[in-house]
Amino acid sequence: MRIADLELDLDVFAGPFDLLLTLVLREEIDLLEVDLAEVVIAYIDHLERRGELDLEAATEFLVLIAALLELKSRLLLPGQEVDELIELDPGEAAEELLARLLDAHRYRSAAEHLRDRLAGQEGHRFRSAPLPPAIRRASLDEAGAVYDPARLASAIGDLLKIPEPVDVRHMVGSRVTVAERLTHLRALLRRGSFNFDEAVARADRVTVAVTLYAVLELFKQGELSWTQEEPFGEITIEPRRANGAVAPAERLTA
Amino acid sequence: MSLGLESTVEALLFLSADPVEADALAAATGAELHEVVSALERLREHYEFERRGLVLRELAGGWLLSTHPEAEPAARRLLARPRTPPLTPAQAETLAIVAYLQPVSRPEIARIRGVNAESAAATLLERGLIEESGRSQFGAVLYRTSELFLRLFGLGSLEELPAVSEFDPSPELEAELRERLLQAGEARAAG
Amino acid sequence: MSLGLESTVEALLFLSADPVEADALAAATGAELHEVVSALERLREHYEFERRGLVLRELAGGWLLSTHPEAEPAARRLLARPRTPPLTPAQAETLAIVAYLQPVSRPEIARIRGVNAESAAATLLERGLIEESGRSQFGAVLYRTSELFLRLFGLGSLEELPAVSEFDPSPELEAELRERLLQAGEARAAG
Repeated sequence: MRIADLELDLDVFAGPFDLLLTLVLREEIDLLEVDLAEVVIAYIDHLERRGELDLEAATEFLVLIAALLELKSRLLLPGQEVDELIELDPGEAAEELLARLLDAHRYRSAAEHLRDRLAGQEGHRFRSAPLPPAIRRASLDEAGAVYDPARLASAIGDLLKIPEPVDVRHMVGSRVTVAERLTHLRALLRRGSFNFDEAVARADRVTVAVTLYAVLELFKQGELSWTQEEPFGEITIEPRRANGAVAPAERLTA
Repeated sequence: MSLGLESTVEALLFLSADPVEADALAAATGAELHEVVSALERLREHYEFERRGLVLRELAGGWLLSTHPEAEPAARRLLARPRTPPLTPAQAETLAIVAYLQPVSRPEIARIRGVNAESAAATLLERGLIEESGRSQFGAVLYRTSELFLRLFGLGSLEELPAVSEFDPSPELEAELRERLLQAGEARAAG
Repeated sequence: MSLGLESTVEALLFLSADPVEADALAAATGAELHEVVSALERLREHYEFERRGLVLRELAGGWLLSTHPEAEPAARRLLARPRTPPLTPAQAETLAIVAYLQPVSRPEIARIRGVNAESAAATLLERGLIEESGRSQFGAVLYRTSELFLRLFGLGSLEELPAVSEFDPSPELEAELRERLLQAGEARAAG
């Protein structure tokens, strides 16, 4: 199958992958609204259904999705002029995608050449053996001072520098999973209502964010509801039944 | 009668693990450079015309002895290990990018390939085909190909690699990609 | 015409750093033992009568190629001079760690540098600047600097290594040098 024909069913778009690309490039769909992870998942599902990997198509897909991710992250990057933020010249973006594909093809052919070349050298082996002792022995007498010891001290000095701490916690895969937080929230819900701060007591920022996401998920599934009196105020969470009514047990504790 | 220049050069090359430049051979033997060059030529011809088990080759900027490829099956049986395991497609792609763009950082390689280059680069490093060459302005380690790369791929220098433009996709392929990327979707968008 | 037995044996001996038994050569080439023995004899005579730079010798239970003794002075001029190309940043870092912390294991070097130390350490070993010095309690090979290291850096002994304090950006820290290097390395790896 050609990547172009990959059928997608996303929140903002349903149709083949190439149409999505075109619409993004023509700015008829906002790249910021496209959940690229869903595209990847659709592709993986497709691979699983087919049960075999078409290397050519896979490479093309990876190059395109990586380029889209990069375009999108460029759009998301803070600190740039607002004009620049919304401006994605469709022509340029299209040329960039094409250039990526051409580059990927170019280096794949070059790789093919290298592999052939290596295979052609098969059989030319080189000798690797220590020098005879008679020749090795002479070397100490021939050795003069050619290196500067200060180089070593400065290298150690560089290694002793503790780099400025860079906060990259948001880039590390989170150690806490949504599933974990769902279990945690459901356990709390069984005991009645609680407030959000209790649910994330002593947790780090990533955990707080994932917990909030889990709250939204449970809300969507109708397992809880919440109230917040004022912005940045306390969030009180209470259990709901599947039909949307607050569970009786809840009223008692609340 | 003392050992001739051709035989002395043969002995020196036998002992050297790395390619040796003709200049260095001249300095070691006390002979003139042109004498060394013609001794090397005689040695190369001797191996070739007499069908000896050795081959004299100019690789990675110097002269180096290797075995005749026809001895390979016997060598494999004796040494019980392949000369160089073949490269996986990911390793070959990574190596090609390093060879043509050196010095190049891992993020750049990943950008071109569309996927992480971590494990391929680690294997190439471990096999000595690429090596570190300083750091980029952002602190990423830069890579270049090694002397071993030239040697194993039978290259005298990097200049012997075909120009990268030779691997440019054909105009037909480029048109097809463009079509696939842009026009096909346009047609659907219109239709 | 394929490569003759004599030449195949020549190639096999070229690849072997240690003496090879005739039996092993027979097994590798698929020839009969007596054929191998006479090929060895022809090879020995070829080197001798043609005054080649190589000599075939029978040693403790095996056959070994070595160089003609008359080539030794030239070999010493070519190879006895230590190879001292400028140190790459990776090599300088690795060598500094070994020099100041010795003995030190490769995993420790990698932890301090924040990247794999494999190829830099291999080059330093090969050039004789560092050498193995036993094993750590966890079985990792330990390194120390060599006598050649002292000569090439013009040092009488390790005590003459420059004090780190001059280059130390954090002299106020009380911890031992090793501890501080490891801490900084971990901070780098985390960053």
